[in-house]
Amino acid sequence: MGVIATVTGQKDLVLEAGPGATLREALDRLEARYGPEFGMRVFRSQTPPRPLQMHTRIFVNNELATDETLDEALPSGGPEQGAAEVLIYLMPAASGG
Amino acid sequence: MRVFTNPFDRLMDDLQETARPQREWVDGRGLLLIMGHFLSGVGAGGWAFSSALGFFPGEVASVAIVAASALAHLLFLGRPERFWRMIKIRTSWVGRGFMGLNLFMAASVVYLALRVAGLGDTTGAGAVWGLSLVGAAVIMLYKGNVYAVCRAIPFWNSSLLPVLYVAYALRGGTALLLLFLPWTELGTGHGLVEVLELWIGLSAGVCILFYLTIMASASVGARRSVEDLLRGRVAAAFYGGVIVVGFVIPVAIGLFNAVTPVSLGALAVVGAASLVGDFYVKYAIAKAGRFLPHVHGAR
Amino acid sequence: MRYGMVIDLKRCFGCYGCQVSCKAEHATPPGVFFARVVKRESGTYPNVRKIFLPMLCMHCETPPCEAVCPTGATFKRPDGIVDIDREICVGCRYCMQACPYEARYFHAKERFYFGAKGPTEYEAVGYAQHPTGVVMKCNFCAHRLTRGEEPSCVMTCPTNARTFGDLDDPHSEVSRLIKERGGEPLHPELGTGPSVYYLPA
Amino acid sequence: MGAPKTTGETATNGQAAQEDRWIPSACTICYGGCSIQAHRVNGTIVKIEGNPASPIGRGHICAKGLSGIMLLYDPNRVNTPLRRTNPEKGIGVDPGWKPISWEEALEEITVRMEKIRAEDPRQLMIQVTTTLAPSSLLFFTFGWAFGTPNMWVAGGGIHCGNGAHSVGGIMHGSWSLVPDFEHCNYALYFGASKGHGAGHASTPNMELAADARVRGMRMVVVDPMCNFAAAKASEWVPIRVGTDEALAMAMVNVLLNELGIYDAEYLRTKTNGAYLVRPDGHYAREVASGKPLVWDVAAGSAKPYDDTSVGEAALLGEYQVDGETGRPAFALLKEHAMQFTPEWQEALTTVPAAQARRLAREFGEAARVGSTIVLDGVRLPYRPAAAIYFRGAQGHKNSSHICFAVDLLNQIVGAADVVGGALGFNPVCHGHPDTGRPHYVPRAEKDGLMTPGTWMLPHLPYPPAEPRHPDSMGFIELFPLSHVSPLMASSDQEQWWERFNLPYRPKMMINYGANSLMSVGNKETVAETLGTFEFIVSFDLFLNEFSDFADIILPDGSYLEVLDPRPNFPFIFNHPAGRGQWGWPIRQPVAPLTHERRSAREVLLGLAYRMGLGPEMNMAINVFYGLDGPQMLDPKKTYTFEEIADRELSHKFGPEHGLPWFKEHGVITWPKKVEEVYWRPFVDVRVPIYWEFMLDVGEKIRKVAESRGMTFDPAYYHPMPEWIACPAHEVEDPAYDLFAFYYRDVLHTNGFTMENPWLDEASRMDPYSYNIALNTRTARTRGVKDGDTVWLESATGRRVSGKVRLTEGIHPEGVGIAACAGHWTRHQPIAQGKGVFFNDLLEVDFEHTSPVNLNLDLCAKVRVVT
Repeated sequence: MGVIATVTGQKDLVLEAGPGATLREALDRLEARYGPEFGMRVFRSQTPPRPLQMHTRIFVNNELATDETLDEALPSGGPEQGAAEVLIYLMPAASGG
Repeated sequence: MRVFTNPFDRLMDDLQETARPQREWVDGRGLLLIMGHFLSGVGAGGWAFSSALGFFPGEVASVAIVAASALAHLLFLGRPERFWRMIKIRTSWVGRGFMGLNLFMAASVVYLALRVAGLGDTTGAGAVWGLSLVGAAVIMLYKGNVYAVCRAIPFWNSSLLPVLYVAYALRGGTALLLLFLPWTELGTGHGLVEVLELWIGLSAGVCILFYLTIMASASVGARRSVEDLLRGRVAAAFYGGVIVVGFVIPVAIGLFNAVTPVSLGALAVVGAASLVGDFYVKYAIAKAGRFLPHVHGAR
Repeated sequence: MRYGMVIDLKRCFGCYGCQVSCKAEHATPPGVFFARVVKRESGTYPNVRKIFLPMLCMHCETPPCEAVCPTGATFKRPDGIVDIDREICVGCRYCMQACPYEARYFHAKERFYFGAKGPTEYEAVGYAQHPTGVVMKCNFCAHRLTRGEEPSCVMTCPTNARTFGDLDDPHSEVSRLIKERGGEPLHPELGTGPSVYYLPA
Repeated sequence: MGAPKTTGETATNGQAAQEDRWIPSACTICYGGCSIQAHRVNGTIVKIEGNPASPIGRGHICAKGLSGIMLLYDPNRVNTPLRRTNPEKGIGVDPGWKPISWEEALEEITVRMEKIRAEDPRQLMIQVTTTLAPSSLLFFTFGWAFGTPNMWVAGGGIHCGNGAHSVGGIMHGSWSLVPDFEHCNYALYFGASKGHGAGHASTPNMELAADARVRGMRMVVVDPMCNFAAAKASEWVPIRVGTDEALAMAMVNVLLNELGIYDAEYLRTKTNGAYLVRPDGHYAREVASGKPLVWDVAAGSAKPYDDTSVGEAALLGEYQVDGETGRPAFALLKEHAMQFTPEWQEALTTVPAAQARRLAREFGEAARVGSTIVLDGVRLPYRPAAAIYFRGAQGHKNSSHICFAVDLLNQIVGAADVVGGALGFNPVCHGHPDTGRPHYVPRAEKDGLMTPGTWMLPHLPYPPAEPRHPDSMGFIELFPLSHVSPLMASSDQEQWWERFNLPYRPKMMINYGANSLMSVGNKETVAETLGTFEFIVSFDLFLNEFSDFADIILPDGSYLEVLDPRPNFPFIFNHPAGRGQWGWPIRQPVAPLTHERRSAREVLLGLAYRMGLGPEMNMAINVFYGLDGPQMLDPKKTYTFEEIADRELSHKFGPEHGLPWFKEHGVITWPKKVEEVYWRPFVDVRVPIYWEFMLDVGEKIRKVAESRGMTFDPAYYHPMPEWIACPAHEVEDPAYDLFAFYYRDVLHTNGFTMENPWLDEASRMDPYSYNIALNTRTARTRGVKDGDTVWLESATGRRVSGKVRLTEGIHPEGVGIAACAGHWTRHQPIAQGKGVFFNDLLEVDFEHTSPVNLNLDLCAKVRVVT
């Protein structure tokens, strides 16, 4: 989505993943591809266990991912093309109120 | 101190007062009521004296003045067209006053008619005259009592008030006669009237002072009212109208006259002045009325 | 049967809820307050006492307003409510001078909250019930009572400071509160016998 | 408490059926959001009452809520979109408004926004008002979608809560604090009016506080003015403006060092009191895990705080860890407190030392450390004493330490979120029995310390985000403990933006109902910042002082004309705390939108779609409302706000409880569980009585700040409360001898209720609402009489005038002013010229701002000029 695009430079991308792959693995691969900036935006701490950043919301097939579901195997067969659809949304860290 | 204040703004201020000033019976259309009280007193008093002296112009004037007061009362009402409903005389002094006024008007007019018809000396006329005097008495009495029964307004709530109002009514009556002096010869009544005037003037004055001294030591509400009179928002009317014009001037001239008779014109001035004073007494007393504070020793 | 109200001054903190609730319920014109709150203070710094005194018609046992009324427009109902027959009142305002609780207001002429802009949709509807030239005041929301509801000020009070009920019934909540908490009417010395009692702050 | 009135059509005495309905909804004249029901007869709203079916007010409603009718029908409201014809902007300069069509307005706005977004989306600033919170936060989703971090609540936050709310979050997992009115026996208020007027859950708290009074709860109110809470208190403690912290710390000192009253068990297990601190102030950590260490007395060795084998962890003493001395945080606090003696505080606060000692003793004894109570069959800690703070205490430069100091009183005696103690507003919710939603519970975060289970904003108070070089107008990234930043409208904003090379400047503003010209500080400063905007769009009910700087005005619907699915969520904001029922009401239109008015939410949504921001906007809304599963918005589709509201409600309460159900029933309720209300024993989290993290945060801020010439005072970042006087106390000129402050009037919400004629009437009957409260003797020595009109002149030469009302109920050095009054716009004839414009005395710059949480200093040293 918009804000993640500022990091990845693109809005949508497809990752090949074998069965049993977890969301964390997927994110680690993205980090490997897009660098620590991505990791910092997605994970709250850089040392394991790496809980999700509080300004990050990740939806897997429309279900909100939590620290608990990070290491669960991604469901295969999403709503569209036979894969899990993962939506990563980063809120701006700064917002008043 | 704003020169002009609309009633709403004034109410907003009043509601912050520990002893809220009475407004309905003095401000705006309330002046009509004060005028009514003033005129009815003068008229009733005037009738008492002029009819006693058989002074026809005075009698006619008195009836006219009372009629005028009735009109002023009427115009003061929120619903003038319902005036005829004010007949509850059992507990209401306003009701009694209304009935007294009706009685007086009826009786005095009939009596004058009889006089004109040359039947003034008949016993019937005497009876009617008696009735008219009863009516006049009620008129002189009711006003003070109307105020006096209001326990909500401590300054008014005094048995002296009716006495004061009666005193002023009589004084007003004599004053009315004095106004005629330059033009009409009252004959033997002349000297009598002056003395009467002087005496009643003094008595009224004494009465006020007496009244104020007691009141000054009375409840918070009344004390605030007295302050209003002596150094507050009603002071001008009180000193100027009640004391100077209505009291000092007439009494001074009166006293002077007792030594060396002054002109009839001067006596007319005495009359006019005391009438003005009479009006201001009613105005000042109404204006100074403040409601009972609800919280003791609070600001 | 004698309707009465108990106002707990320990609960009340002067939020004006009763005053505005009454306005809304009766659509009273500007400057007319069947219910209002008087705020005073006593004592000297730092020992100060704030007094919040909610006022309304006390619906007296022997109402001075009723006594002085020359037309009988002001009357006392069997249930103790003191009310005004607006068709009979002549607007002499004698009752206003006689009422020690300043509970009465004269509706001189129709006025609107937004002045020259005329009546709001709400005022256009609400003011119809208020003829001019007569005196108006609180009637314990008689219209609500007939619907089995409490007076508007009682219902709205955020602190539950107001209790409404039958003073003649020794077992009623109002009677109980007056007994247990030592309820006092306002200006008992005047012998008006108010139906509104105040519990000490 | 009757049943809710029946809704629906009823025929009356044989005539044609006429409309006579009671429609359930929610008030929004303040952010308390009490549940209401509106009586509609033949299309006209004739009465607003509380909704007995909802715990948010239980059928009660305050004067403000009752007066909603006069807001709805105010003939001075804005009815059509307006465009300025006069290019010149300035205070009191007539913009020459010209009515335009919605299409014309939206087209111009869209074009400008697209241009700005293409250049740099951060040039858009979004401004909202506290009055409409929490629903106004929806405007932030638009900001996220648009890609700007520049959003703020004008006035709110920098005035009322940057300190209070962040400390509330760190120590209680909630936005605000109340005493547990149901069981508390001793409530200590520091500049708060909870239960006696304005604020979150205001009406429900009024009832709870009144019950507590009658029950005999002793309430001690520390406040410069005896008003509202203080008026009802068992004891009023007049205090010099802005010195609450000194009294609080002196009481901490007395408790710890003179009386030795503290809850060791609580401090060990629920705080970081046992964490060992090295001489450099940082925790002693286990090398491998990096976990803070505690000293296991039995084992005589240091172990990680969460090591289950730890028997009794030491709170006092000195221990050797890895060749370094480690002291338990509690021991440090105890020692730190010693400097704050009752005698020392007396000089600052004017509260006699003996009184401070007595209050500390009373509080400590009332807390009954060690006692328990059984509620609903559950044995719970019982600490019937609470210390709370709010706006009055926290509205100063050292805001964080002030609130921290006050809350330490609770933490020391273990009176935090337990029976009778200080309660956060609903930090725990297990959700509706049918759906388990909404569900949130505080969690243990970094070093085992608590992070809230839910929050009003994305960035949580703990753990604080990494301070970094800011690229937002307000520098929020640099000050992670803040919520709102005065730099959005400060006199020195340009200076800082230059020094920090802010790569852009604000060009356009979308304003939602805020009147920032009056709500922030002195008007000249704010006017200057507003003047720099090329284009300002403002959603408003009325034209106001701010409007003189707007380019396009969009007529909004009032709260009685628009929809909002969550007027009381997050529950930590304005849902009543304590036991009873959970309630989730909705706000719905009880009267149709008339004229050209439109709901700002629908308009905003339409704008987003119109600009092709649909995917971003929908995702932002998914996040804001926490929508997922079948209710998640499809990024590729467009929705009406009604549809979104329906999804939000279905998501929380199931498809059968969608918008239609809520429109009919108004509110859904379910019982609270004791584990939700008195959650502290049930949730394994700790809170910091020693803010070790501040050292880190402070150091990182210092690095960034000093490099840009921003002065940095480490005292503000001390892990334990330090006394730092606010600027007003530093004024040397003896001529300025009084402290002016403002307080929230029970009759008003910010500035916007001033136009309501019913509230205006009451305010004019009130001794203080529109006047300047001055101590009688203070006035006498200055020859000022009751009713005089005077000028107040600040040490910086700013002046406001008003009518003086003398009272014995105010500190001799205090000058009390109510609310945000003194409107001058002719577009609000009722409000115009009423009351005193206190904010005009306030400086808005970094100098007067907390360097920790960016709270503005709200007291002004003044003199009376007659």
